[in-house]
Amino acid sequence: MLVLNLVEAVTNALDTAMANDKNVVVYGEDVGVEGGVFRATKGLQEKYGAERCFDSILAESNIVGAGIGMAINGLKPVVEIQFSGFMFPAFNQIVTHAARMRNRTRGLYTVPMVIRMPYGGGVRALEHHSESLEVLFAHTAGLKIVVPSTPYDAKGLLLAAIADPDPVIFMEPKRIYRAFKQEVPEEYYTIPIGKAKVLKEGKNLTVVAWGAMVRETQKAIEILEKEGHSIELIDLRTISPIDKETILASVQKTGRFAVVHEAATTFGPGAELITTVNEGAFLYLEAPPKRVGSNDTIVPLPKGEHHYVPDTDYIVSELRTVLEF
Amino acid sequence: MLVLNLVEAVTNALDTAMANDKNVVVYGEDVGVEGGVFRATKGLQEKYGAERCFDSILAESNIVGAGIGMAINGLKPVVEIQFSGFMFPAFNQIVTHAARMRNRTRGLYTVPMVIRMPYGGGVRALEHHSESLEVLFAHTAGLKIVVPSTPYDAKGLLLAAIADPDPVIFMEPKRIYRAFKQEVPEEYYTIPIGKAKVLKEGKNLTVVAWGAMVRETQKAIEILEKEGHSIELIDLRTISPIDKETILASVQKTGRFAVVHEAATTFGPGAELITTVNEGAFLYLEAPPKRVGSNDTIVPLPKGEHHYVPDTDYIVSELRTVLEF
Amino acid sequence: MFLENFDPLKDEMIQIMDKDGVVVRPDLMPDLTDEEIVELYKTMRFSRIIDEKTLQYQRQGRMLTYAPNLGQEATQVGSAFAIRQTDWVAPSFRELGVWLRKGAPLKNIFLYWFGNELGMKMPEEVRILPVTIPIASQMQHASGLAYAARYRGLDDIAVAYVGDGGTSQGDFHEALNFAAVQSLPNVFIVQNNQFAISTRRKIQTKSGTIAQKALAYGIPGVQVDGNDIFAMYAVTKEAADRARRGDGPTLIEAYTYRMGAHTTSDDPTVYRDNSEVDEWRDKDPIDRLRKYMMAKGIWDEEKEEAYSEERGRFVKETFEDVEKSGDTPLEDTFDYVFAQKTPILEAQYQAKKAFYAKEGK
Amino acid sequence: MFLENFDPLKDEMIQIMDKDGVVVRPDLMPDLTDEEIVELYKTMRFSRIIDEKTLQYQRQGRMLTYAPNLGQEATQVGSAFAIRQTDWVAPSFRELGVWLRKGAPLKNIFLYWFGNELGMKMPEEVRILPVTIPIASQMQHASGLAYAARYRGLDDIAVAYVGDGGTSQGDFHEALNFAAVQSLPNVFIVQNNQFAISTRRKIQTKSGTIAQKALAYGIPGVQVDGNDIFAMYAVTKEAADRARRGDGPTLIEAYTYRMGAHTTSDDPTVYRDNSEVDEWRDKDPIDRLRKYMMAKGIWDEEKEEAYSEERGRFVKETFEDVEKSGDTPLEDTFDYVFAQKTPILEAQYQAKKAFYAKEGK
Ligand SMILES: Cc1ncc(C[n+]2csc(CCOP(=O)(O)OP(=O)(O)O)c2C)c(N)n1
Ligand SMILES: Cc1ncc(C[n+]2csc(CCOP(=O)(O)OP(=O)(O)O)c2C)c(N)n1
Ligand SMILES: [Mg+2]
Ligand SMILES: [Mg+2]
Repeated sequence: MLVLNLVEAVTNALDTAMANDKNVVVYGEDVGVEGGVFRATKGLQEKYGAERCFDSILAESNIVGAGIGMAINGLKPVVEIQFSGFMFPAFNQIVTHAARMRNRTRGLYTVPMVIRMPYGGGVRALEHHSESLEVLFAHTAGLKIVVPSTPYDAKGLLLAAIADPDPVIFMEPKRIYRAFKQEVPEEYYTIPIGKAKVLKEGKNLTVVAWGAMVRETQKAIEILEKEGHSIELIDLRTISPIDKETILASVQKTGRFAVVHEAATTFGPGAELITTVNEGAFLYLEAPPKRVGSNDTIVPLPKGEHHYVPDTDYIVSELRTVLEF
Repeated sequence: MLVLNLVEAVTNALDTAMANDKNVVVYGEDVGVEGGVFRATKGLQEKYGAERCFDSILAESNIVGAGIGMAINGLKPVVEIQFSGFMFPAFNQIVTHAARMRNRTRGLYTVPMVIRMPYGGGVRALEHHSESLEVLFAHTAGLKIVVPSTPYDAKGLLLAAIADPDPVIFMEPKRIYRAFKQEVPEEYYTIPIGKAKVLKEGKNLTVVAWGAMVRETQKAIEILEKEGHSIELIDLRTISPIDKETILASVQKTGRFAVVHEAATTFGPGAELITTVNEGAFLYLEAPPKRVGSNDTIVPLPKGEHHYVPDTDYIVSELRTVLEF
Repeated sequence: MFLENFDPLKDEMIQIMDKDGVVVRPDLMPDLTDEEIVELYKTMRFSRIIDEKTLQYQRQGRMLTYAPNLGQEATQVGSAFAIRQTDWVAPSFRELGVWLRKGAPLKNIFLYWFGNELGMKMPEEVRILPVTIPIASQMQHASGLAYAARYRGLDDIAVAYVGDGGTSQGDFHEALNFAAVQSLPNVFIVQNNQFAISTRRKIQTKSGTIAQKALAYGIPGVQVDGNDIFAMYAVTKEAADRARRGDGPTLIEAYTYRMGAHTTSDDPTVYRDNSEVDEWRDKDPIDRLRKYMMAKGIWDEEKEEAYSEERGRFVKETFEDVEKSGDTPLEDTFDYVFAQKTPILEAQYQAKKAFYAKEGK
Repeated sequence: MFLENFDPLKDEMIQIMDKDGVVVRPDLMPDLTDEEIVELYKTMRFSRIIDEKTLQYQRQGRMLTYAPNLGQEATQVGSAFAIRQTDWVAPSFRELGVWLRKGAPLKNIFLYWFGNELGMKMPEEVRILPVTIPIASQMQHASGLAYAARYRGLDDIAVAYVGDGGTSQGDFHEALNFAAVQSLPNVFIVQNNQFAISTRRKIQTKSGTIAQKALAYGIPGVQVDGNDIFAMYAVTKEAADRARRGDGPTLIEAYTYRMGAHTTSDDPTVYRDNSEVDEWRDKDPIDRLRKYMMAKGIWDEEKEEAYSEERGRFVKETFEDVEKSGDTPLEDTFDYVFAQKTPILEAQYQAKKAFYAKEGK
């Protein structure tokens, strides 16, 4: 067993994948010589050479667009977008090509590619370094969106993403890149994409969260459980496709639902989860379902960021309104 | 009074705006000499000269990006993206700049610009000509999203968009560009952004639709009302910000809710509306709210498109499940 | 040969055969057998027949929007002849000649323009990416195809086609730059047909030639008479050899003209005079090669007629076949979103199926 | 003068003053008074002092991420001196020298890097767009600013700054192309500081010079010694005059070096040797001008010390002032999304406010 933090688990997963399959190539801005601005690709160029791990040009549309060509021609590109806020120049390639090549050719050409990107706030970063853009991908047919919340999950989910025959957006909660360490198996393993994980059982309320919000929500739940509530926590792990089964089974048991996310609230991921619950467990609901998200403002610079992202206290306060309804 | 179809009303609105304000400039691909592929800018170059109405280079990021600079420096650019499916190369400029300039400079620089784009299916078009992408904009702070469903609304809403001090995405349902004519005042008038319109009152069900789906839904409602149901129809007109007040007042009266849209279902606009209803009228709901959207598939080419977009029969069938719940 | 000596800043253009079918630069004339020349001709002719008949079907309301490549046959067929079967092509949407040369069944091509995704499920050996609608985005794929080919130790190259309009997109710039930095086995061919829909080339860029854009990337750029199939063949061949040798990408500007409308939805009389079209008709790439072949005695009116007749029949039969192909089945719209339908897609599919069953659809 | 005779393909570089402060091209020496030269110097020196002190504050944990412009002072100050107060600038994020010259209050600059949007609410007359984080996207804005200036009958021009890394982005390409087609009053300045974070210029593009990229757009391109403030001033001045005259845009490659880390989050020892940095230290733009001024007798050690001391104090006071500025008020995060808060924003604002009140926050 290794003991790794989340970003180290990402590196380890990449290393494992590259060792297993010569066709895995890794690139992106500063990914080669430097090993990435977060050091997620540290050591890979030294170990596997500059053909398999290299510095791209500073052009996200090329990073993804070239990867599409590579994937069609037999490689497994695992590319890094330096921060998710810089995926916009690549959005055309992602949506109009990566997501569609299989359908467009009725399966002749496919794009088994992974697009990694650190996302989310709470690290006092410059503008555009803190976005949570899962909805923009999740509303697009042909993409899977995966978000790990622990080192163990990061490795298993990333290896599953690399093994997946279709493009996967792998969003890494950079706020917890180095927040804690965990035992991570040295060997290859995967965690299935499309399956949520019940982190904690409970009776009165189902809460769904992912990424860095899992820890924040855990803290909130601890506080609320001290008051006597019993709360079930689900780590969504895959944003798209949503694991409706796990969520609905839980809500049918607890009768109450909330979702906590970093993304902006309106037209956000919470709306989809609430609608899912409406569609599959409406008659079980004992209280209006609740979304706890960030404001519909522009992500503030560091001096205002605390107003934006839900923190433990705010989550407590919001969940309480559902519990006490 | 003029009698115009929807695309003629757009042209007339542009003409009116250009006549009123010398700082309004209109450009985009083929917008000048040809008057646009849909002829939405027909005659404007002749009338106002090539400085005020011109052919852009074939580069959407430049169309929007240059427009941002123009807007900051005193002009009112009203640009055309040839089809909404081609807005992706411009998405970076729209999201990271147009939507943020005011906030980033605390009001020093602003981007009063309108980005027009024909959208939606049903015209047997090539790939990428039929997308309905309202959610991608609506989830972005700093943008307003407007969709007319009639010639009268097209003129009034477009003039309101041009008068708006912030960037407005103006999505034109090209399927009904020439579907019908309507009386349209010759003079300047605006229809407020952010206000939905109750098209038809009703007692048992509230349905929200916009763009080309309004007509489809009207037909469905006619069929259902012959069966004795009484249905209230709201034309949303502005996708963001949503007019919650009008919707909630209606649902509180009818007790049932459905939304009909062309966009893909999951993480789609319907989810937001259902969540809005959950948040503001949960206890009034007598049936689970319903979203009627397109499949979560890639927009099919013409030979399969009828499987994708909701048609009258499908809307009838879906609304009936809510009415009969 | 061309590439090393060519200075794109001099506004020169490589031409081997003039508009009357006379070889004016015998020194550059490629080494083609008579059979190969006839094959070049036939492919162009076939392409022209398809375009003409499809436009006719479209006017009859039997076809959806169609983008003819009238006038650009030499650009396409000449360049496609210069690459190998295993080489990749990243096309735009107006490369009928390339598809034909690479062995795409006409049925597939018709199916595509008929609005059926099955069309782009080409036989594997065709090795052309599907028709690309978002302008210039395919350029990036070409760079990746080339990277992968080299990485896998294959000596395949990747050719991308783009229009003069497409050179304005950021993707054009990024792909050339990446290919140059990585010295990738790519050939980038700009079909400069003078228009992007209604927008003239002069409005698209101020550079004297499009070929000179290569200088921005430190790679060779060459302007070729795109209506001269020998020149297109010879230059592409050299660029392809160069790429295959590992010497990196080349930018080829094929100077040609879009004789027809942009697509069948377009009315070019709004933005150009017929006199201009007539001028270019004089430089027609097919007439030119026919004159050459006739002069050389390897083609005659009889062969022309027989070939046209036979191909015409084939096109007609193929089209009628495609007309019977019917709508896309519901399941097909769901089955290729992912390798495996997700539960949500499965549920939506079942719901739609049930709805159809209920409605008797 | 420079622009017409300069051939960017020859890998030449315009230098007026060498690294020892000796004017080697008196024929090109711009017409600057002693006072102006001292002003140039002071602005560079001020910029250096700010960088050095800010790095110190950052190490002390008193500052967030900061991007110093150490070594690039001449590029920035020289070019900014050559334009008018009413001219526009579309900056990247490393243009401290430009901000200072255009009159941006240091307090605003600090506020910005301190994580407060108020910083970018500059006095109106500064006419610099806010710091741009998405690389090269500002190039497009510059073209629009220029279009509007001309349209409105003003003779203001718009200058965009971008890095060598930024030249790889599609936006770079599109902006130059559009400006060239429209013959806009633009000057595009590439600060080629040899790195994009850790990525070397040679990996970014294979073109011999960045200046030669201008040929792709049919506009002049010129490579300048970016550490020679006279050369930067003179070339920018000519490009600005040219733009103002209506003769269109120019691309200037300022050849310089990023002496410091990319930002305070970066550790350059991972990807470059100190010896390389030392080599460039020898070409320091500030030392160079000081040597010139000392030789000319318009500057001395005493003045140097007095100025440094005074500016140092000012920086310290300003920073301490900013340190006290506190957090962004809740309402500010809502008040500038739109001209008027939407009902949804109003509701969210009220809810958060109520939450803070409840929690006693
Ligand atoms: C990104 C994008 N923007 C706009 C369009 C609409 N469009 C289709 S073809 C075309 C013109 C293309 O011109 P060019 O590249 O010269 O190719 P040609 O049509 O001449 O073959 C345009 C603007 C598109 N397909 N993609
Ligand atoms: C679109 C985008 N991608 C990535 C980044 C992350 N990033 C910030 S600075 C930088 C390097 C910029 O290099 P260059 O343009 O040479 O400017 P310099 O830092 O040298 O001043 C990168 C990759 C970004 N800000 N924007
Ligand atoms: Mg063209
Ligand atoms: Mg740099």
